[in-house]
Amino acid sequence: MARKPYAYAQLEGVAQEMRRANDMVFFYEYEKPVATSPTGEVLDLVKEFGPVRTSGRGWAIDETWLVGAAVGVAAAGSPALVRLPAMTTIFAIEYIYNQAGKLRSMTGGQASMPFVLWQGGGGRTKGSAGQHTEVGQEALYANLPGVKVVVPSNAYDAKGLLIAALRDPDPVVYFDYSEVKSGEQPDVPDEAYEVPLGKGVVRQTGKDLTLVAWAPATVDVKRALPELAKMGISVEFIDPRTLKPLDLDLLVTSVKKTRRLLVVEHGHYTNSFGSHVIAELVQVVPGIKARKIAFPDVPGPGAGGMMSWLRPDAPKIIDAAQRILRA
Amino acid sequence: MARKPYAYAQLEGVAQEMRRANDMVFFYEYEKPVATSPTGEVLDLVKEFGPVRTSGRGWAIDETWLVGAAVGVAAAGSPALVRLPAMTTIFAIEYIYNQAGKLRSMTGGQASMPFVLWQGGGGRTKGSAGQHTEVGQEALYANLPGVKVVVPSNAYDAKGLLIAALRDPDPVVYFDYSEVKSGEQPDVPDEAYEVPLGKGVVRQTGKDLTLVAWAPATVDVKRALPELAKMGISVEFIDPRTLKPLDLDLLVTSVKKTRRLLVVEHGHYTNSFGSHVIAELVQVVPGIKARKIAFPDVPGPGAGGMMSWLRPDAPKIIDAAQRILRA
Amino acid sequence: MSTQRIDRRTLIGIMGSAGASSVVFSSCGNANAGLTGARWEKSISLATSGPGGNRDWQPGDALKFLPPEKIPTSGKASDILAALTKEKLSLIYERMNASRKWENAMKDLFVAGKDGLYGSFHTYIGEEAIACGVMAALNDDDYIASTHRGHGHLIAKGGDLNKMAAEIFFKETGYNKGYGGSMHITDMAKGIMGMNGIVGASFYLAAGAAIRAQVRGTKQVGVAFFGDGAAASPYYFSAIRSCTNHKIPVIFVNENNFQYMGVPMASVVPTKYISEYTRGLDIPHHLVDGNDVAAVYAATKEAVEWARAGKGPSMIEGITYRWYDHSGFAGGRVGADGAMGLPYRSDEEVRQWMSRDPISRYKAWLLEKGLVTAAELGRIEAASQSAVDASINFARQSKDPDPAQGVHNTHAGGPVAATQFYNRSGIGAS
Amino acid sequence: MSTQRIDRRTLIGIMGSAGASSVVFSSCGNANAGLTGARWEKSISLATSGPGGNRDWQPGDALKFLPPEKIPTSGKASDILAALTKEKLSLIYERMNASRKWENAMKDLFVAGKDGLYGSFHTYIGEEAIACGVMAALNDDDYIASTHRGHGHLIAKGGDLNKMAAEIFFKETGYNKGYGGSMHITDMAKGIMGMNGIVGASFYLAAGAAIRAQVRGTKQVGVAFFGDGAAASPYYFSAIRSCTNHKIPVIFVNENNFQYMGVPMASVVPTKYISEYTRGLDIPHHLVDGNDVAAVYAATKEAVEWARAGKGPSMIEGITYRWYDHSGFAGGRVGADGAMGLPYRSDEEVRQWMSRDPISRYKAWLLEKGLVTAAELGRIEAASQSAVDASINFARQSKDPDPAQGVHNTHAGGPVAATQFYNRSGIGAS
Ligand SMILES: Cc1ncc(C[n+]2csc(CCOP(=O)(O)OP(=O)(O)O)c2C)c(N)n1
Ligand SMILES: Cc1ncc(C[n+]2csc(CCOP(=O)(O)OP(=O)(O)O)c2C)c(N)n1
Ligand SMILES: [Mg+2]
Ligand SMILES: [Mg+2]
Repeated sequence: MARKPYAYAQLEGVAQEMRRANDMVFFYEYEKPVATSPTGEVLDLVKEFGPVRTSGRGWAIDETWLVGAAVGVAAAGSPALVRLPAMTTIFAIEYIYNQAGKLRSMTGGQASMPFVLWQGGGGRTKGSAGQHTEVGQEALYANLPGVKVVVPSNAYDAKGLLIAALRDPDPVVYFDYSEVKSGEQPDVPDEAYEVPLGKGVVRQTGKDLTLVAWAPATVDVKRALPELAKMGISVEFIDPRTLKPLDLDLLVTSVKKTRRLLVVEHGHYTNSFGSHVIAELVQVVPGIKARKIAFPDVPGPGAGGMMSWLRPDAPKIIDAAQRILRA
Repeated sequence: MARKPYAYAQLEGVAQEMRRANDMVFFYEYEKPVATSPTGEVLDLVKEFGPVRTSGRGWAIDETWLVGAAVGVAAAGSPALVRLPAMTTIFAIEYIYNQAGKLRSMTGGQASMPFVLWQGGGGRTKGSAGQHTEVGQEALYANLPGVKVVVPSNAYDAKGLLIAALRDPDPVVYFDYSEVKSGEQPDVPDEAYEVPLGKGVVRQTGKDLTLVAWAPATVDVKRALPELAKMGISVEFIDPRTLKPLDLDLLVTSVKKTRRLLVVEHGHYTNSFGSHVIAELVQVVPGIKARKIAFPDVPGPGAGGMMSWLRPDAPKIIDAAQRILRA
Repeated sequence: MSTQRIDRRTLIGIMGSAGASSVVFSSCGNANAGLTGARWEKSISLATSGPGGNRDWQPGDALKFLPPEKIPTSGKASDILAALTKEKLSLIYERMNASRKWENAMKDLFVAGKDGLYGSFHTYIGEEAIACGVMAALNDDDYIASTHRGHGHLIAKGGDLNKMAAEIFFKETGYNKGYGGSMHITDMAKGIMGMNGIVGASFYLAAGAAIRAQVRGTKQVGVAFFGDGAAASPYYFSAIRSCTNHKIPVIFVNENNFQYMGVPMASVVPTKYISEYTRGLDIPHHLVDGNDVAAVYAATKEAVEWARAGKGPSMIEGITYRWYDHSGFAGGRVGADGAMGLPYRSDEEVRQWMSRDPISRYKAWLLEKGLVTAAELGRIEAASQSAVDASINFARQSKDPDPAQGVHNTHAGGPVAATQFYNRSGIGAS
Repeated sequence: MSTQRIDRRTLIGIMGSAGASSVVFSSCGNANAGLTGARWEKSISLATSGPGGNRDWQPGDALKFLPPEKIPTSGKASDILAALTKEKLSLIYERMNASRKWENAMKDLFVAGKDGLYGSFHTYIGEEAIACGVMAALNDDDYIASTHRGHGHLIAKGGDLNKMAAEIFFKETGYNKGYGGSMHITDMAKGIMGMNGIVGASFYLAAGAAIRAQVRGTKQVGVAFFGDGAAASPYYFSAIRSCTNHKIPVIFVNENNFQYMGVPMASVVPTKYISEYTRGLDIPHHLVDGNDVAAVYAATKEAVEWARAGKGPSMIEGITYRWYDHSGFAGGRVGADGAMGLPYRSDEEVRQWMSRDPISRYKAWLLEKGLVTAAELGRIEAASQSAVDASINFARQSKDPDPAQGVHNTHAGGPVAATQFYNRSGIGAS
């Protein structure tokens, strides 16, 4: 158990699974799987597993191929992981929709699909604009039948969910947002472990308000929580970690207690996954007050001033929490 | 004003716009734009507008090209319509996401995007299975910034929304589900007219329950309504027609009256657009009872028995309405 | 090198008179080899008048691409096929027959309309030489990824007729337990990665399976079948380029039947042949008479050896023709062959192509070469018919799947929630 | 025809000594023309040792593809360029200089760090001959679709340095009002459809604009720029195949700089050159020295004539090199040229390529041919520098956009809801 860099924790998990399943492949475009631990150990997956099981120097800029070939490997029976860079392209979604998610059903259960898409996510950061700032594609993938979606927000979950996803016989889309990688991180065990798919976690208990956020929005929520505590607002903060299947029981228990729900997210407002969280909860626990604040339905602009104004950040979360209590 | 076949009504609208805008293009894969009115008039768009503005005999099976080229036409300044067959492929979504929806914003307003994707939709019908039975992709497109989504459910709206979409300078995805084309249809004016984007319609007024459905689910709702009336349940049935931008005012007015909301849809349950409808309404009108019944998170199976059991059809709607009133 | 510009008919005439192999074009090796066939004794430079690029294509034009009436009984391809054992040659004949008779039987059932069959059905009839020629060159554990028009691929690889028929009837005993129907029949245990409803899906599935073989060092190959229409899929060039770069053992088998749905290949393909798309890639290309099982077999055998030797992919284009409409049976009749009266092609064209029936041609070749006797072939035909009849009985007598299975088999771990109902566990419990 | 197998250096040597055009390869016409250059007097069959397919590529190997130190002053390309007016030749020089100096100035600002600049910045420095050669052959109303590395394309097509600089500063006076930044600069009024953050986006944008020109009968052409890496985009083959089939007037200009990010082109491209991907399509292919503005101009001129004549697309591949890192300025210094110490290439390689600077080569050519005097060139250089300096002042003095503009300019009709706030109109009013 040690403090280790986020990237190292992730690759450690991948390496452990590749050792366990010696037919597992790991494809990527150009982000070579190399990381160094604080004690100087170098994890070099190309060196350890060779260019056939990895992508060696990198593969061509063709996300449809990378994903499609990995889906083919998985359909033939071996675990396949593919990492796409954080360019928020969705070239791959057609194949995941129409093949990865459906093959088991269409074949009457014959096809297994131990496939994981490790999707780098954009971030609501200044300077990149448009295509490079996208967050919230989990809303798209979660709607696809047969597809599971996980959204780790710290190094411990990042390793454990990656391992759980790799061991799962169904296709899993694993979102990897860079904003969650800095800041304080929990300890990460050296050995392989699973953070079970479909299990959320209560990050802070409270009784006035259930606050739900995942992936990059957790960064803003964490900034808001101390302020809210000072204001005497008792917040229960839940990170679902897996969006599909969603840990409804955990969420229901919380809102039954607090009767108030605030979802914060960086995805685009209309039909973002937060809408589904609200819809699920109000169906089970009618009468609660529920609200969502999210990035508007605009591509992220380049200028820093516009971007910070658009971000549902700590001050806006604090304001929303106060208002929902008053409402 | 005349009864005219659904397909004729649509092509009439397209032809009228192509006459108005003599630089408008209409691309398709193989469904040639030809239709006959009941009085025997033949509308043949290839003949009238020539193979350069249409696709002539048809274009190759390459949905990325069809959509991409049309987006290019629109970015350069001319209206462009592209019709994709009902195979529920989403090859095109990457370009719509990252180009059509974003170019105006990324260029600071320089790029216009008079682009319309006429997307044939699958249907929850027996015998096709998997990829050919998909419904509900509107959930995916609605989440994309800059993109509008319309879902006509009768011939009048089909023509009027198509014209409105073609006149709109923003990208619009127009869903064309075959299940809504049979059965009784309203009269369709001969002249060009718009059904304004963003305006829903109350199909039946009532006071006990607001029932929201669009596109194929309206077929089942229409079957259920007479039964519900017989049971003395007064249903207000709203067809939003446009999902993005959503006609929130119309919906709010209704649920403020009925305090009960039932959304019925053929899309896959998790994060279907119905979730967003519920989430929007409970935020504005807290305390209502809200429920959604939808096709489960499974690809449509081939066998007729399984398919009808999965379909949120009239008996299931009636049962749901009764229960929500009792709840 | 001087360039020959001849149309395909003349070309085949020349070949026939020269006793040539039916493999009309094959290029391999470095880019400078150009279009000459470096690998086949009798290969001929690519005819300039292939079907593509003729924007003025008219119904009937497919007549220009008719193969000769007989499979050549001499030449390299013929010799290679003739080198197989009698058992193997008989098996090829058996599967060609089973494929034809099974689809014919299904056609009759659909057209007669008494069994209440539903769903789409894309017949492979007329194209059997490609599936059977390819499969004869594969091992049982090699992978294939099929298309929407894939019954013939399945049967050629040893698919179970009973389970196939039951799947057409959407019965629980079907290959896909009634979930799939015609367009998705799959037999993972036999390396059949399934038919597929998305045009172009086969490329990556076959490539992935082939990569897995590289990882496991098994020497298996992957075969991706695809139509002339599917060559336009953005996945196609991507897959073949990547397989070339990484020497992935995949064979791309194009079934060029001149049309996708009612659209002539000529109007959507700018090159004369599909195989020209990838001519710049340094891999073997084989352009063959797709109604000649010897030509297909010989080309595939070479491609398989190439792949197993670690040299990467090959591309095979077979020119063929489908006797029926794109899907379903418009223009077809019970007990009669071929669909007539279709608007986008001439009946004469259909009839002429039917006279180049790959099965009759193979039969004539076997008899002429004296490899199998007429009596033995007759026994094979009868046995195939019985197996087909039995498969229909099996299908009829099987049970429909339980409707509630609808929420099963999407995930490995159990059913998903039955969200079509108001009442279901986990929701609305309050 | 006999095949010459020579590496590119030898080839260029031969060409130089033969006084050849810098256009080293051009093929056009029917498929059988193979790789011989049917259209250029001095064309030479494709060298077999292009950069692609060398899986054992090592840093430094790009030295093997160095062009000669001087642009040939004789030969077809040289003659074609020399036929331009002095004004036009001066304008090319002016824009090459403006492009270089403007990016150099931005580099210095980023590296110095005093202006608080942020965001990505992909320099075009070293590749200017391609943008300026292409643009010299276009009319003002032709369309171009650019890449992430497109400042040079904009400046070559007459982009406004002030608005460009202001956009780098994310000011409201910028081309994109601060929404876009470096990677999205666009000038629709000048036919510049914009830089783009998605690799491969240019193909369809240029094609769509060209289709629009066909519809309107304007004879405009569309140019799609793309890198060696972008040739792997599934959009690439799709676009060029479709343009070929429908004779759409697009010119596909590949800027082959041997690498995408840190990945050598050699390891991801199975062919020797990018232009081989589409060799099977019956369109003109021009493989040129991308640091030779004459070669690029001559090839583009031919391609433009071809397109305007209704014959469809052409493909141009220019071999070039970027002096800086993929994005940003690792290894770069204020006031010094080139990025040194990058892990994936050798400094020697960078230095040698810098010695083939396209601007100095063009200057030498102009002087040697006596087309423009040294004094005139000096005035142009000084004027370019002033314009660049002025653009930075303009940017510094401009205002930031109002943050609340964030919800504007996504739709034509007005802002979208500010959903990041709890309180907003239309929601939660109760
Ligand atoms: C991506 C995609 N686009 C369109 C379709 C509709 N479709 C089904 S089969 C077919 C024609 C395929 O033609 P070809 O590849 O030549 O095969 P053939 O039917 O001739 O055997 C089309 C367009 C589809 N299934 N998938
Ligand atoms: C579809 C897509 N995949 C990946 C990226 C990340 N990316 C940005 S630029 C680039 C390299 C492009 O290389 P090349 O086309 O050779 O152009 P160069 O940078 O060499 O000019 C990559 C991979 C992207 N922007 N878009
Ligand atoms: Mg075909
Ligand atoms: Mg490059």
